[in-house]
Amino acid sequence: MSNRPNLPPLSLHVPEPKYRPGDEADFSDLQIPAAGSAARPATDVHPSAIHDLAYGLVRVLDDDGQAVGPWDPKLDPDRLRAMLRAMALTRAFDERMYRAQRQGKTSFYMKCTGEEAIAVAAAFALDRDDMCFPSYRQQGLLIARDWSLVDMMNQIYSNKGDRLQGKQLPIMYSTKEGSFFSISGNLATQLPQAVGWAMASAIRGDTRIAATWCGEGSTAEGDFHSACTFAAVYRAPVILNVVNNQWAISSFSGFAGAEATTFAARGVGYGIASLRVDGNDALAVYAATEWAAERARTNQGPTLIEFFTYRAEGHSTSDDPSAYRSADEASAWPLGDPIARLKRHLIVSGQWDEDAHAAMDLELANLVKAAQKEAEQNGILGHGLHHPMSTMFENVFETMPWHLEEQRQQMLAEARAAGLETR
Amino acid sequence: MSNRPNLPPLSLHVPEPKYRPGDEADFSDLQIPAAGSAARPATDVHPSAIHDLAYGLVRVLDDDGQAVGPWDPKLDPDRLRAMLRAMALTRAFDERMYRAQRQGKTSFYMKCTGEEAIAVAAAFALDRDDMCFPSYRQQGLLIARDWSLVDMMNQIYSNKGDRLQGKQLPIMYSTKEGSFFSISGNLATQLPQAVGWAMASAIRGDTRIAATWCGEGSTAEGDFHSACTFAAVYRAPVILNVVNNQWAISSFSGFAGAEATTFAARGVGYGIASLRVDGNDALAVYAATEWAAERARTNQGPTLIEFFTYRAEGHSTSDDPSAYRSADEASAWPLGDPIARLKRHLIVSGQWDEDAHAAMDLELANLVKAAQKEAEQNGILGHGLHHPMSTMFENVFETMPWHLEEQRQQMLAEARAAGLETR
Amino acid sequence: MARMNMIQAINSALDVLMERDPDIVVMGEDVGYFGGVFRATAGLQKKYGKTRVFDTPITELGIIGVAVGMGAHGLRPVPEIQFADYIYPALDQLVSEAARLRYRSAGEFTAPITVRSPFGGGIFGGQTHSQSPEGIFTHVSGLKTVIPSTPYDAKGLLIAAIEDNDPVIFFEPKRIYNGPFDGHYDRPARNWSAHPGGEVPEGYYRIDLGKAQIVRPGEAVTVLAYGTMVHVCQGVIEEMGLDAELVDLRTLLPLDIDTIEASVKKTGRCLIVHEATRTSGFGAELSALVQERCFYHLEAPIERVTGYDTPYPHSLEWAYFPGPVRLREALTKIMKD
Amino acid sequence: MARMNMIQAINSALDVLMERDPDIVVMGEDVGYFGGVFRATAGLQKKYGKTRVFDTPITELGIIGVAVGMGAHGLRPVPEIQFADYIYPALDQLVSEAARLRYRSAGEFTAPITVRSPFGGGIFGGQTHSQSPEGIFTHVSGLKTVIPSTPYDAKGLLIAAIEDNDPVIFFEPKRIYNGPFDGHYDRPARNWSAHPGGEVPEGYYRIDLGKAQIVRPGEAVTVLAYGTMVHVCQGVIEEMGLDAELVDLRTLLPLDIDTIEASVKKTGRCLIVHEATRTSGFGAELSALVQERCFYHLEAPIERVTGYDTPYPHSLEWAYFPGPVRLREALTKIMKD
Ligand SMILES: Cc1ncc(C[n+]2csc(CCOP(=O)(O)OP(=O)(O)O)c2C)c(N)n1
Ligand SMILES: Cc1ncc(C[n+]2csc(CCOP(=O)(O)OP(=O)(O)O)c2C)c(N)n1
Ligand SMILES: [Mg+2]
Ligand SMILES: [Mg+2]
Repeated sequence: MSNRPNLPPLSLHVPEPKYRPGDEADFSDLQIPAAGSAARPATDVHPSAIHDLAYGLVRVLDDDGQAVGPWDPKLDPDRLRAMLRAMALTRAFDERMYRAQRQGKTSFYMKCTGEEAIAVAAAFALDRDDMCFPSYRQQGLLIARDWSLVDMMNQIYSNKGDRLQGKQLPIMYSTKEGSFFSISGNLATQLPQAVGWAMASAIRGDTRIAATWCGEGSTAEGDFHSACTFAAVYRAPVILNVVNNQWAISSFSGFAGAEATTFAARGVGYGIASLRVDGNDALAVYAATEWAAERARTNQGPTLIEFFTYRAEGHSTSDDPSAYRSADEASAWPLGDPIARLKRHLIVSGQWDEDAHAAMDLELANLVKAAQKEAEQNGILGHGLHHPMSTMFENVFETMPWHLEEQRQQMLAEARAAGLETR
Repeated sequence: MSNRPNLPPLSLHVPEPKYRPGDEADFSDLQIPAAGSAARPATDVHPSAIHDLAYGLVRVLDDDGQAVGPWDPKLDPDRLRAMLRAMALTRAFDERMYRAQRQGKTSFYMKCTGEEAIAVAAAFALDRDDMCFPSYRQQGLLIARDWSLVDMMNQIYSNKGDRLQGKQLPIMYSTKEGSFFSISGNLATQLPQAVGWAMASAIRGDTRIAATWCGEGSTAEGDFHSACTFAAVYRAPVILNVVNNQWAISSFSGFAGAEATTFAARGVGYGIASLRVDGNDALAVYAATEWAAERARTNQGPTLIEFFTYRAEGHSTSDDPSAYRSADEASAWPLGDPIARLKRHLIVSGQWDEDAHAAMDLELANLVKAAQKEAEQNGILGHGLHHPMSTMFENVFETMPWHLEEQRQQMLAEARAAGLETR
Repeated sequence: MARMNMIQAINSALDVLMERDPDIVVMGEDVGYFGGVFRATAGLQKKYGKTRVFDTPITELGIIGVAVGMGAHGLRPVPEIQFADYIYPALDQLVSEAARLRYRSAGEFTAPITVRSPFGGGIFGGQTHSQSPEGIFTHVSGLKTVIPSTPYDAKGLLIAAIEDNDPVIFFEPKRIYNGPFDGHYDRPARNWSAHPGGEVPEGYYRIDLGKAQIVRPGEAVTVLAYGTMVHVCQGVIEEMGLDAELVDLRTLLPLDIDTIEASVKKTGRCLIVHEATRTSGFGAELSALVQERCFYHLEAPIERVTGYDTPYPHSLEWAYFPGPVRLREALTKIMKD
Repeated sequence: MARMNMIQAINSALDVLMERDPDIVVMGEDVGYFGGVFRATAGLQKKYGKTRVFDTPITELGIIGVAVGMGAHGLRPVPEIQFADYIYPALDQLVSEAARLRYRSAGEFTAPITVRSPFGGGIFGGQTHSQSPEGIFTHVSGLKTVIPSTPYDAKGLLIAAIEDNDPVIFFEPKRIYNGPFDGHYDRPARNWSAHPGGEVPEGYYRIDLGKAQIVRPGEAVTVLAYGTMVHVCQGVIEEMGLDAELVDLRTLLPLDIDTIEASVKKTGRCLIVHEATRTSGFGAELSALVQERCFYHLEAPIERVTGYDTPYPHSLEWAYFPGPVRLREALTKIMKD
């Protein structure tokens, strides 16, 4: 220690969120640029020319539900209604599966409430065979791609219909056919993988691009940095999405660096084209993704997109957000709800009405309920309807080496000794 | 693979340096801002107000050897001569130790030729007890702090005078007394450590700050990213120095991302105050370090500085740069030699002359030679004058557990069996 | 004497030491305001302030790297890695830095840090919330590895670990945070209130690192275990009515070889138990050591009961877990051999 | 048949396979234009182009992470980690991702990558250019670990490793890149030209993973070794005139247990040798396995000869290295017991 009388002692800054339990949340001082105010550069723009987009906010839907400004993707009403439906279905699915977990039918669940636009609109803007490397909060990608709800539920229940043989934690989906990479429990590992996949696409002269997602908290991992570095160096055809939903379990975004700058600014640091986008505005999400995809497809390189949004519910079923944040933050969040906003847009443009919406919600609830019923016929977690026990030893390697075969025999003998069914 | 006829195949960009062996190097298209042209903001400036400094180049010494512009630190001639001397001594030390390695007196050596200003001028701008977390190319810090050359050489020779007991590779110095952290063979690991040290200084209300250095190639490691993240989040009193000497062994800076932006820009991505500085200009190095140190000491937080320089010689004694880069790059490098430039400045300002310089060079050569002689009395590598063999088991832990004690006995028995001296 | 579960005991250890030593800091993902996803650091930020107990960015390598630097300044950091499964990103900072700093500086710089991390399975955490990576750390020269099996031990060992001037990996068996677990997952869960290990002094005490504990003495066979598996072993030994000597290692490195050697030389038989995957797990080292030192006393092959060499499967968790049946089979075999 | 040193054999393996399979890519720090700091990839970029052989940013985690993604697309990446000592930053991508991808996707996604990395000491590389971390990888379910001891094996095994659809860690004993090394560091270095293992076919051949090689048959004692230590063992056995059976494991995982078991059952004695630190090294697993399977055939304790449990010291490298004297002492003891 060296305390010089002429120097003041140093002191440590430790970030603190504005509101804690009991506080009244007030976001009125949040700087929110008007919808339509951000410029839309050509997709072959040099990243150095658009630094401002990393500090602004690309928005299309204004407070009146109108689509305004250069980023309006001008989608036809059928596409808009399909997007709305996929978002509503995602929410209905979440509600139901959350409840299933609470009923003890599985061990774990994670909702994406309030963030549906981020995955769903991106899936609409990407091609069906563009490869997604998601985190655990982009179930909307699968739903937007019309993936089977029963298949997803089978995974959640780890039942005998689960293509992943009950090997993975619920919601860690994986489907090659759906161009949806196996979700990892380890944060941010998918980022360099997505870049590698995109590089491979370029090496092999393919036309498919890659997209990846992580939370703002996860950007602190080394994987994020190596992904950005590789993406910038080889100009990989990849879209790097940062979902800034303000919270990482109990830690607010300040612990990932949000007090100092935006997450889109991270991309600027690598010379990557970077956008900051209203994540609760499905049209902005679509437009930004479309723009980034065109860059990637035309060998202009990677784009980093920060989606500014809010995690409206708990981190997962293991979490209780009332212990660390103000209860009314979610409702006070000034960017609104993505489903409500797209619904409003469709209504004000005369393409939708309250009755149609209510009917849709009912239909989707029934759809999910029917899927659940079907999935539960394959079993729920911990009730015996799992894959045969010896599948535990499969897929460690392509072929089973002797030591796993020995262990498999041991396990079977043990199960017999315990009087268990081993199938 | 999906080849859509309407889309061109993707292609991978792989960086390639401008010049390879046999090429004539020409840097005339390198954008070099004029000395004195960069503004010097107040040290309490908000990082967001000075993005331009991350893309320009802070320079003080102009082509005529004059110190110009707002960054001129206006040092008195004694300080300038002391700096010049430390730089020249660093070079003389390097020459001699390089030769010693070539003569088989040790296993390995690394020069910092052309980069002397970066360590030496920084040491002058920091306080003697500010903590340095260097890479392997900042021997100039120790020399500028008047550290014993014999002590350094003992380490290089792994001889019985080596305070590190021959445990470390040559040049991996360590001295707490010199406020110089143990150098690691693993790149970039010192960066988060420096941030942690600085945070500790702030937590404990100390007044000492930390500084750390890594090469531009090493910025790709995850450690760099976590260092920047922690530094930004807690506004740690630390200076993060990136020595961009254009090469990382055989890989040019493009593989670390230099084609897309500057390394100073990395700092911008975190909201860290960032400067890009002429690393061959001792006055600019001094001024930038002084500025950053003042920020740190006044709780304004971290600064990232890119020092733009050139690695004039091989990466290490294990390297032959003629195999991968143009032989005349070093001489064609437009920012000149740091010693020659400071010398010129002193001469044009009437504080120095060629004779004094020649006399100094001779004196320093003799100083180094005498130190070498003294150090070699303690032994050179592989000639028996090492620490007692049982020191191998010391300092694994604070106290030696039974298994190491057993192994120590085994080793001693073995040595006796082989007829070796075990002292 | 108070009654505590293991979380409370750990919390109490931190509290007692932080009160004594202003240089102890606690850091990690969600450990600050919230008090940790398992609540092990609850209340500490409020009591000791934000600069001594704080949340961190989500970068395990950063957490450990920063802790190493803090240690060099003179702090005594106690970083938490939220789950042991997430310790790998920090491996370089642990292996190449924390573990090597004392050596490479010949004692000038040290890394007096204690890395707390919940480990092990049995909570339906799937493959990324269930791992037992202790074997890796015991292979790293310069690291100590400690694993408690009761609240009492957890507090005493954690205090000793934090006071130790070398880096310590402190793995907390999360399955027994709330109560001892004998492996019968289908029976009602027990809590610590009825277990002697749940009696924990409020104040300061330490259990020296490197000392095993004989949980129950016996003559027929030596059983070596640690963490959750101590309780599973104890349950099976009692069910079988076996005169087994159960040794709780408590510290894996440095190991209490004297206790182990004396026990096996007495019983002539040895069973080694851990939840971690088998191949190159710490059981291998134990087996090698026992064999090297007790060869002429062995009446039967040393056996290992472990997790299988697969990732921890979600739905088949209990088929994976080395539970009572697997243990009983092994003990039966070892007594017949 | 050509004469090659181990570098040339590795280069030839890459060349032969890249010629056959356009999906093989080689990447790593300095492997491109320059051809690698040990020259193992020399000439490949020129021949196969910059998009198949390229330098990378200096981030080992990035290199492996990117390789995993490339594998998912259908490439077969062969990343190089410049020194095994620098593999730790990549550990999470290796353990949690490459090794687990097949399992967690139930076979849908795989990581057919081969990580080449020079390892081991004996070149005065100090503690960060000398390590032997193979033990860690053998503890990770889903990884294979391969270590050749001759140019012939290096080429045949590397081809098999690259063709394997699972992730393989391929450690190259850099001390024997240029010639076999019997541990007598004070004698003139030999090169591969006089060694039968230096005869290497120019074209394609493979040595299946999981098969050990009996380097010399014998009846008195079984010696298990791999990499550099095979040559050190061979030298000592010959010097001692011992009728030892020397088994070169070649693949550590999956292990050729049949060859090992048959040998020890025949000889009744077993010595295990590696350069890695002792505690929880792969030797521990070997010892445990042999003891479990050959207990009733053992006439003496299984012994381990290894590096000490310290970092690799720079100046005392040869006191650390498990050389001829240490081996001779162990073999003498084992034959007396
Ligand atoms: C490597 C790693 N470290 C820690 C965790 C534990 N963990 C799971 S989710 C989470 C928070 C992530 O926050 P963020 O990235 O913002 O994503 P969000 O949940 O908000 O979508 C943490 C710390 C983990 N899964 N992996
Ligand atoms: C983690 C790690 N990876 C790789 C290496 C091997 N290595 C040593 S120096 C070096 C190049 C570093 O280049 P740069 O950071 O630009 O520093 P410079 O040598 O130019 O000063 C490499 C790849 C290492 N020492 N540590
Ligand atoms: Mg978040
Ligand atoms: Mg460099």
